[in-house]
Amino acid sequence: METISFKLEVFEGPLDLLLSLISKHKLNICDIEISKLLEQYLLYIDQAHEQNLELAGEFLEMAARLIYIKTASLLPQPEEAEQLKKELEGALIEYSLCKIAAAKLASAFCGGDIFVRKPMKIKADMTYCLVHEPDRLALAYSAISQKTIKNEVSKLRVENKINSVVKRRIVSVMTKVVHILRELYDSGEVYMDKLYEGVTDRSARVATFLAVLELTRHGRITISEDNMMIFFKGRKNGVKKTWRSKKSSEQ
Amino acid sequence: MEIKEKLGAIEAILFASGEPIEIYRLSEASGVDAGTLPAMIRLLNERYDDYGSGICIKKLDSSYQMCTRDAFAPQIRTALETKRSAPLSNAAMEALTIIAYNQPVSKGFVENVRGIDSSSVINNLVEKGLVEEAGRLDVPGKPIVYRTTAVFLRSFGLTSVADLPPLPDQPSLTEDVAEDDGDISEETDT
Amino acid sequence: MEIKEKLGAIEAILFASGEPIEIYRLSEASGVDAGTLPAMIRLLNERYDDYGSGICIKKLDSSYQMCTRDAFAPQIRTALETKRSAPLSNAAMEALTIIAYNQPVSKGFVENVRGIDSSSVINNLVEKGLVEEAGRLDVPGKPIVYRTTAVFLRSFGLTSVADLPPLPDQPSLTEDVAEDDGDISEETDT
Repeated sequence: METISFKLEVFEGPLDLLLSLISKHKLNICDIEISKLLEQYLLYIDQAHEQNLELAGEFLEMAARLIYIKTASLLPQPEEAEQLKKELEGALIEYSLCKIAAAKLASAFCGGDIFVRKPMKIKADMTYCLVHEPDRLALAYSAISQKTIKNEVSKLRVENKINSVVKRRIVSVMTKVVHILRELYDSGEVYMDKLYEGVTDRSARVATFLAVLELTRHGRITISEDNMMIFFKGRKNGVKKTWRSKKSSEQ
Repeated sequence: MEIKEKLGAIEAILFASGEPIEIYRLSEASGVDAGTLPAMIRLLNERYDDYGSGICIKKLDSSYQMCTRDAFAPQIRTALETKRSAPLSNAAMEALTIIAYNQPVSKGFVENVRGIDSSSVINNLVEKGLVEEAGRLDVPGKPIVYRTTAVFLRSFGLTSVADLPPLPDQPSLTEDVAEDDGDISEETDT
Repeated sequence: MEIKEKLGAIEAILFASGEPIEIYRLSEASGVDAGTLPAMIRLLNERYDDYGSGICIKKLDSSYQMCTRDAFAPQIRTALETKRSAPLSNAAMEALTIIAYNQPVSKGFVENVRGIDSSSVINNLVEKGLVEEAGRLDVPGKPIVYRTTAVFLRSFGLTSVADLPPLPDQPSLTEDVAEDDGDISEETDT
């Protein structure tokens, strides 16, 4: 067997990777073959793992999203899958336009060639001289949204706790998540024991365990009552909801 | 004589202020009314052109700034012993483009389009002075929104964001024109 | 042509360097030999004189520096001082209120509440005389803390910080955010 060694390309994000796969495999961006895209996408993630490339969580989220679209398309009523596919295509088209515009703008960059001066140091009175109603202060203060501030802080705290657990082997955990999803992808269920089969490395076992926890936490899988089996959960609200709620948080 | 003195004052003010100075401030300080100012600046720039001067005056939005001509960049770099600054990364260019074309926008908007966390990229753009805060959105969470700055305009040879090159109207990967369906516009609308 | 370009380079270098620049360095960077340099500078200064330009080149010891002409000092001062009357930006207003209601506080506190780097905003408030340093916190890093000033009170028509308008919802950020501890009570939320 010949071994092909090549350097894996690094992408700006999952959308960047998808665009590259779409162009490499000559897929139609306006009507993507999800199966093919998913296959190639998971292949990349596998290779990234083999080369110890650290991928951001968003890559995994996208893998889950693709798997979900694929699964939903197998249902008797594939309307939801169609809808999700359209959303993904929309996002891809938009991102590809952004990349074109960014490249065009970048070619106009001349910032490094134009020099300016620092302001001359002159003794001048810079004291503020406008007068405002004191209520402006209270208004400005409440505009910062203390509720958000607090939610953000508490969220941050929880995330830090999770990160401190997961961080050490973050690549492993993510890859294990993909492995589990792939196992589930074919049959929809898998024995817990099978996930640990042949896994002797302690950190790999820990990673598998954490991956199961992560997937459960996100409602992507369910575990049987006797903790023997894992089921792929047909989430009506999973990926789709996260995506939508993300979008609706804008304007 | 009158004009000569006013031109001198404009030059001195632009030189001293270093940063871009708003037209109304320049007008107030130089005693040249805002309507006449553009013509005066044109006179100065013509003179600099005639002489092949090392400096010029750029209009950035509603401000003017005196800067060096890019042709002399190598000599300046030698004198200041600075290296050519690294060009912006792809990630930074993407985020900057999204902000430039949709401003003001929140970090969440940028992340939606890019599909990946963009906090550090945006912080970096703020640090470089290419984008700045522009208030907060009045939606839950009151996210900060960002807009581009005069540094951005100067760095990309623009006088205002209205001069940005038109957006491409179709993706590069396929000949097919992007379908204009609801899902897409939901994301692209600002 | 040759000379024109060299004059341009000298101008650009002097403009960009800001500070006085040693003759040998100016010569090296502009490609004009040190012996010819004084003649070139004279040429430039004559040109500036002819035009009544706002700038000129001064010799200091073995250096040259580009400066404004003294005659325009009043206009320059006016230009810089017009900045005083520019209204506070949203970002500045936010930072100011956070300091006002929680003083004395460190920059870190302000950044925690705002969720964004606030160094330049705070520096700006100090420059405007609205806030001032009030010692250092006795914690690792000994951060500087800030408090509001008499200028602040005057600008907002207050006689003392005790007269600050009450906040719509009362939770003190000091407890919930800055120290980042304990449970967050939902009842106090808006």
